[in-house]
Amino acid sequence: EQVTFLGAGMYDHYVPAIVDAITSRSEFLTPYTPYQPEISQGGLQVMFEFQTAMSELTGLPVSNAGLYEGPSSVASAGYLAMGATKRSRFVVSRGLHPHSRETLATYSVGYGAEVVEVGLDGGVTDAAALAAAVDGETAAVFLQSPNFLGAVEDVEALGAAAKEHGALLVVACDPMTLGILKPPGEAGADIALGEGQPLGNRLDFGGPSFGFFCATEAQIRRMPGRIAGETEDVDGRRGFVLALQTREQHIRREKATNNICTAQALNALAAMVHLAWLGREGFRELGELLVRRTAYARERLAAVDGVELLHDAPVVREFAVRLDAPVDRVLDRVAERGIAAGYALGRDYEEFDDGLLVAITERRTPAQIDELAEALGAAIAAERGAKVADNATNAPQSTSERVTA
Amino acid sequence: EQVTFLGAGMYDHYVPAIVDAITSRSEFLTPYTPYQPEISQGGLQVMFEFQTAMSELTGLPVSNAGLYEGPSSVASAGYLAMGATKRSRFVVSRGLHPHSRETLATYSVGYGAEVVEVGLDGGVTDAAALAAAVDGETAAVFLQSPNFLGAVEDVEALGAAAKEHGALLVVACDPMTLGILKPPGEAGADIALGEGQPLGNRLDFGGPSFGFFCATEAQIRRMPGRIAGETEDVDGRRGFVLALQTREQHIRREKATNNICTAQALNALAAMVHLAWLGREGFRELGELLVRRTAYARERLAAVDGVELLHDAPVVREFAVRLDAPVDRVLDRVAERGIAAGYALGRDYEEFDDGLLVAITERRTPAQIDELAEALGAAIAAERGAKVADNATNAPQSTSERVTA
Amino acid sequence: MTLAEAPMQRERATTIYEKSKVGRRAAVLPDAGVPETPIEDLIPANLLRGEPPNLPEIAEPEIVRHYNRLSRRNFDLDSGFYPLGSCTMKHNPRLNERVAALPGHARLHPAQDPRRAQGALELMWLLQESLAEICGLPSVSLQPSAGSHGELAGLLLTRAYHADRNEVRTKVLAPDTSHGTNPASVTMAGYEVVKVATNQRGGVDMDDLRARIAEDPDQIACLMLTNPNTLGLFDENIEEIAALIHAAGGTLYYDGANLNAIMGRTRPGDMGFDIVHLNLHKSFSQPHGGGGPGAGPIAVSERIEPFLPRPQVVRREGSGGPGPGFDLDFDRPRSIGRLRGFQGNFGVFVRSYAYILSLGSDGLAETSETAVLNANYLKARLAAGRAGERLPVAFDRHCMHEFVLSGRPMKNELGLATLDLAKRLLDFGFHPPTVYFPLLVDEALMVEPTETETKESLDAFADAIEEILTEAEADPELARNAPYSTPVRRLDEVRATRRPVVRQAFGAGGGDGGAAAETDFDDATSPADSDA
Amino acid sequence: MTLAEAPMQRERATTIYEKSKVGRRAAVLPDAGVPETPIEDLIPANLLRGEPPNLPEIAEPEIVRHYNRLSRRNFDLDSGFYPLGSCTMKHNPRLNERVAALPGHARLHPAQDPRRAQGALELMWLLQESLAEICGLPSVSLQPSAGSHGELAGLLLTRAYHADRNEVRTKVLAPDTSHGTNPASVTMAGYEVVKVATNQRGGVDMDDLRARIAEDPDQIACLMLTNPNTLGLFDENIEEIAALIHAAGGTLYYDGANLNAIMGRTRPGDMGFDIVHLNLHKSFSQPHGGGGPGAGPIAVSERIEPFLPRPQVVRREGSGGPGPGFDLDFDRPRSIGRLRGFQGNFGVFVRSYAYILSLGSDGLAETSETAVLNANYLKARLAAGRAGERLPVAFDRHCMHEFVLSGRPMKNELGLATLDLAKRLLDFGFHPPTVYFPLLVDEALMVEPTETETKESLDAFADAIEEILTEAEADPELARNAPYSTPVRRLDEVRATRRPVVRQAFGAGGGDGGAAAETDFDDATSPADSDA
Ligand SMILES: Cc1ncc(COP(=O)(O)O)c(C=O)c1O
Ligand SMILES: Cc1ncc(COP(=O)(O)O)c(C=O)c1O
Repeated sequence: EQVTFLGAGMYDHYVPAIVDAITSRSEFLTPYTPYQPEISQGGLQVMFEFQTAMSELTGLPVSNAGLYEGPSSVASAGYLAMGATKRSRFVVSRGLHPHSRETLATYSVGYGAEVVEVGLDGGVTDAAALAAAVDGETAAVFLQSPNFLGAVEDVEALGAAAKEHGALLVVACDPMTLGILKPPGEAGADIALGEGQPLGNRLDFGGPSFGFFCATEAQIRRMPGRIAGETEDVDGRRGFVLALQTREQHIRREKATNNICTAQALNALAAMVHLAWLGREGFRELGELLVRRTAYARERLAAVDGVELLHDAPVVREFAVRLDAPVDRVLDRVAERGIAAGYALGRDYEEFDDGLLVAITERRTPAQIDELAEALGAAIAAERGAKVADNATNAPQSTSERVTA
Repeated sequence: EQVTFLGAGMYDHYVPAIVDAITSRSEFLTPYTPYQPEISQGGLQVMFEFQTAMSELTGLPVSNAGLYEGPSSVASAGYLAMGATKRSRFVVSRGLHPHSRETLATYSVGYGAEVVEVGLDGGVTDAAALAAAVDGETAAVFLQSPNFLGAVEDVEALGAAAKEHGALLVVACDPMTLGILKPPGEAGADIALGEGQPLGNRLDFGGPSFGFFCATEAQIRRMPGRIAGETEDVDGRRGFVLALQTREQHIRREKATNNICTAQALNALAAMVHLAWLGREGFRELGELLVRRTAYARERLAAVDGVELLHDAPVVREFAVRLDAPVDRVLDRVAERGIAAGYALGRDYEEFDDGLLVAITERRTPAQIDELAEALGAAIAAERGAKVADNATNAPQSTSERVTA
Repeated sequence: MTLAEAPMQRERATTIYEKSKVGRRAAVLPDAGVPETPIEDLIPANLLRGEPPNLPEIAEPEIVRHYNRLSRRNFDLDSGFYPLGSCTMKHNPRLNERVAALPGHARLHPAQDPRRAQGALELMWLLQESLAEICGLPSVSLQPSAGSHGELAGLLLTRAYHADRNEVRTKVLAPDTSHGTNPASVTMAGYEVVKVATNQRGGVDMDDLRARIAEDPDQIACLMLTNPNTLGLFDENIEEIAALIHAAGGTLYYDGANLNAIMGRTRPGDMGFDIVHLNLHKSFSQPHGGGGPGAGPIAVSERIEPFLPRPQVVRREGSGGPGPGFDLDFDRPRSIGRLRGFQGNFGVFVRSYAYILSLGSDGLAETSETAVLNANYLKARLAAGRAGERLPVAFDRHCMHEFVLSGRPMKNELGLATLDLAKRLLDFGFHPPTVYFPLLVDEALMVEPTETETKESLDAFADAIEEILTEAEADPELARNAPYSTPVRRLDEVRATRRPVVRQAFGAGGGDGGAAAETDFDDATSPADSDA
Repeated sequence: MTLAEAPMQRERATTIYEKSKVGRRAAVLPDAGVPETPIEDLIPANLLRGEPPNLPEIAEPEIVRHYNRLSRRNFDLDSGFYPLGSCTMKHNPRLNERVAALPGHARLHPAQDPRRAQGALELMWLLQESLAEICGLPSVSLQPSAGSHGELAGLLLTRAYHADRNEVRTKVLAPDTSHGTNPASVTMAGYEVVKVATNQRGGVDMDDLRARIAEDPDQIACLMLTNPNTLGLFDENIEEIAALIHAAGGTLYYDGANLNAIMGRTRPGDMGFDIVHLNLHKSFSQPHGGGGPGAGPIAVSERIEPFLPRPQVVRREGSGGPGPGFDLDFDRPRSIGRLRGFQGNFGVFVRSYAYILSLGSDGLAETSETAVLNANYLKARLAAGRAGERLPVAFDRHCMHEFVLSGRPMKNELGLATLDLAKRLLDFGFHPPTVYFPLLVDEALMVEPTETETKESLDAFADAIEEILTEAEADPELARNAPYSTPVRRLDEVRATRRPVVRQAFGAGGGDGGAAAETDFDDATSPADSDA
């Protein structure tokens, strides 16, 4: 099996065996949405516990029970913001995941919003440009922290512009970093959301995972997706039900706050079990472990001849470097050693076509990191050699024939 | 993964996914012996259903809920026979699995029985020798069908001697063959038992699996192991309990009919689920498939230069051949092609040191069988060549350095 | 403790947070194995978190017990009959779980170089081909995450298609029987919904349809149809409907939630549909998971193909390696773009493709035939008994895979609401049908047995309905106060909407659990209403 | 149907045979792909079966439902507290299940050439080394399948050891507190049991021991001891006991079922034991599986080693390959031979070794310390309450990992038998302790909490006992008729022994279900008695 330093939103974490043991139980695996609460208390209580966990992570009081995945959650936040502000202009940081930006754009064509992008400076969102871009027509400002380049954004500072103009501040985040980073809610976010895969879910070539979506009290009746609520039964017993169904398509139809029906309940359960397994202390410790191993990896790679940091902003678990050799060819060479060195930033950022995004998890040992550094160094050296040869005889490199993704 | 033709008592069958799905449920995986029937009806009913299935397979009215595995079940049958007949002499066919014969011998030293072995003739038990060996002191006659060489024994005919002298007839059998072969009970066996692994259990390098043990009504109070029985509760509801506990060590202590306590309940459940999955028709069809593919394989191999049948007695799913080249070396050569050609009979039968035992399951396709034939032919030819070379220059073959098992 | 009280009723709901104790834990993490630099030296303090989040503090044994116990407070498909109309609660073969869990699938990173993900891409391509064949349409995108996501995709495709022809259309037609996600998707896609009436036979009212079109032909962007529709009835005029919509220049959208009725027997493409979504978690046996995951692939006609989402899985002849290669094609200039991250719910694709392979094309046809047979058998069983009078079928025709009953007579004559019947069914060990949907049927009960149920299950269900109606004739209170045997009994859903408590309160910091101000619409509709 | 009736009580037991219908099936087999020769042409008709066995005819959905429903009729360790004395019902880490299922383990054929099974053999060798270290003895055989199998092995080893010295000894000493398997194994090994009395402190009565030995010193083959014994008490005279037995020329056998009390704190080898069996399904977390599988490896002293069963897993330096190799050693001339087929319950070895690796030696010591602490805490909790008078501890000393209460006062004063208390505990959601064992304690209750239980579980259990005793003071009938909330209530166990029905009857051929004649001993002891 390949040793992977690929991240870009989905990460190769260790998932404890109890996650499978619990999610594979028929009682969780085979029922549908808990429309009949009397016989669905298990699933409903899991939703309630999950909502509590996500609310704790993000520092926002209201969480739903999960959406499809990250990028479509961003698009749903846009729809909510339009309803909440009666405005239709989005200001989006270029640090937001490219898939999120593209999905938001796709949806915007439908519900009729305009998307304005703000660039990066030194790896983080250009604060001045952002402030300039936000105006009285702006429905929401979209940030991501850590952003796609792994850089931790100063959400609080950047968010000021949004507050000033009455726009909602939407922050996409990596849940695994929230044991370390200030919760978006504390930094002024109105909505915090993101891709849930790092919590208890397999890579599965990209899905199924889930999206989490948290907001302020003010938005509770505009939330997308299922929400479990605590209540009592006729005998006064504590119980849980689907709350605020009056937001939903099956009740409100064309007036619903979102069109989602089947979501990702089982994946949210996996996340809850993983979080319970990590626990309050373990979750923070894992965050610290990621920060330290990532700092180590960043240093090791920066020391490699032909590798330099793409930015030196603070990072938690992922960072970007520039390679002094064609990234695709270097990736190919390193892959021959059973290592996926990372994500080629050129896929999404023409300005970073020499960029490589490297992700660290607790499964990536210091020894593997050392091997990556060594392999990268060797590959770059080899490519430089090949280049020289190239220029001599203009023979095309077979390794350059690659199916681009 | 290697394509294996190894059998010798444990077979590489396809186990349906529902077996794992059911046996991995905590409610089956984590409780202990059902001493408290009110909260153990699940496990007790499974035992009852399992007993019914084994009783149906063997054609004997009484089955227990399972013992450790095959050979120790044979030894337990010996202990039962001594108690039932007040005699202490066992007559054992050499066709009985070598592990069973050795285990019976080990136990016999303890409970003080004498073991007399009867040889094979043409692959099956020497009827005359058997008849001669059985006498008025004989507690039990032990046969296996299909025997270790894969040959189907005429249990009825061989058993006559036992009947005549009032000895118990104990027949070890492969449960997977009982959709095809006459049930031991119908052939006069007093006890039918065997290794349960082929039913729903992994190979697991030899365990855990389970042993099944069925007998006539007459022996019900001498049975070893747990037995579930049907009864009623105070409200007249149908229920199940551990029946005949008065045979057992926890009640009878030194007078118990056996010392077994923890057995292999979960493995018996796996067998029951597998049998339910196969079903009445599927179980017979699988037997027919085994008979036909085995007949095909036997023919293909017999046609290979340097291979001849070790016996031509009827077989169900395993057969024996002789190789005109050192078996171990041939196995090594074939193994290099990712095939385990079978079991070297020389391990247990000096008289068959050129013998190879080949097992077929539904997972062994005709194509794999053809490849085996081809590989065996090539390996034998190569060895003959090597031998010639050998004799010329007395160079030792590195392939002959093998850790013997 | 009353003797009678069922153990689960005795056991009051306790959350995992309430079970946690300071200092307990399950996870033991590896050492970082690198310098223990203070975090503050690596990340500025103002960006750091103060207190860790209040996650549970609990060890593995209690985690396992907690969730195992919770699981027993669920009724699931493997517990019994689950005729939840429109949801196709068919058996989930465990083989599919096994193949989906193979490391080559489960551990494959979504950003893996396609040249090193050929197996996964080939599976996706083969699934696309199979679904295209099943739908009778040339092209498929697997990207949408569920049915409603597919609907949105279909509407965005419609918009792109018209825009490409420099047309701007604003209206989407949908029958009054349509599923809630249809109108919700229409609004989300920036269109206006125009309701079309249902005729006496439960199909689209053709006159009304013509009228709606006539009002403003060149504003008609699309007609969204479910066929068989949510009444379980196949629309006899489908070809004429298609002709009318196409003549008006609109697209015809097929809500495939009911595909289980027609697989291998007829194809949306042959009926004239331009865009189809399928629910892999319904027709193709992906387990429902308590509300997902699912997947909602879309199949489209040639004229829609250019606008499909990016990336598309494609097969390229001789791309370097031996034989054809599979790849992700991003180079689609007219595409509507992405609908989500990466390539879709791949794990669901594996299960669904395994399901298709297990059945083969004959098996799929047999699946639909049996689903329809089961529905008609149960419909007939019910018509014969008391249900015949108290719970008449809403539209008395042969149904497809499901049928809809009306509880109106039961309500008028016995004072029993459909909800009461549903709750009483819980005591008999059945999951109730979908209730109060479709909206045009008064006190509706929507029953979908699926092909994987035995005659015994269907009979037992019919017998239970009969018994409930019988006991109600004697004493309607019995059902009105049901259920009795469930862990909790009727729950106060209005309160959960009026004053929602949506998270655990932790006293300090935890807030009051998110009680929110009431709003005008909070009980516009009784929360008791629920549907698929 | 009474409203109160718990759903599981309403659901009457129905076997899978009763659910089957002719022609139904789950399995679809591949074609043989070879000539369809009639079976009669391949096997003589007189050796063939007539009718196929009456196996169920049922499809996968109903198989899954059947066994899922049955599973819910079990109380399991993951449902709640399971203080079944002597059985060490500790949490079963799910990680162990995952590693045991790895294909390299699960799909390895037992007859595989050892050179191609090096991983499995190395794991077995490492486990042998670990267990040897834990026991303080040089050699280990993993072959025995469970504890009682290990006991038999130990006695056969003793016989071989003496035979090797041309001694014939006939008697095996065992305390009256010994577990039933001990005397049963003794008889099976051809020895005679000699009971040794228990003293006031719950240990071996030294005078009685001396007397028994004195009777016939050179007939003493072995003393079987559990230490801590089944009273949960550590024998203070263990060294003197060892000396006496060794002086008499006997072997000292350690029943390791209670190892969970001493791991990493003291070692049987250091106490002078010659032979030890361990129960991997107790101390080393192999799930109990409803009654197995388990494994009962034995550790032995140098003088016993030559007689160990065949084959032994050995490590050979430089056997061809690079580094040491692992092999199965059959060349053991003085071995007692095989006790079973192949190499033992390998799957259990994988789980147990994973458990040992997860804990490490410190973790194992902590395990035993916590097990002992939990037992003493619960013992103290109970002594404080009503149990203090009604259910006094049988021997009032600090206990090890378990302790034994006597229900005698409860019976005399409240008319409540230990069995009644046990049944009432079921209504409170607890598995009862082991009852009526050890035999020398009147109305015994044997309580083993294990280290994986929380203080809350222990407190809840103590509270339940208090509540039951309180309610019994008011109305003893309550407990005498318990349980009330279980799927079935008190079952007629005597009938199940007097007229056993041990299989499903199928009318024709199926026989009457195996009713058997009564025998003299069928209720020599009340079947209500049960133990670990
Ligand atoms: C008729 C119909 N259309 C659409 C949907 C929405 O599908 P999904 O829940 O997969 O979003 C459903 C499912 O509930 C449905 O029944
Ligand atoms: C003290 C004691 N000895 C021996 C045994 C027998 O062990 P096993 O059940 O593994 O055969 C047990 C288990 O019940 C026991 O508790």
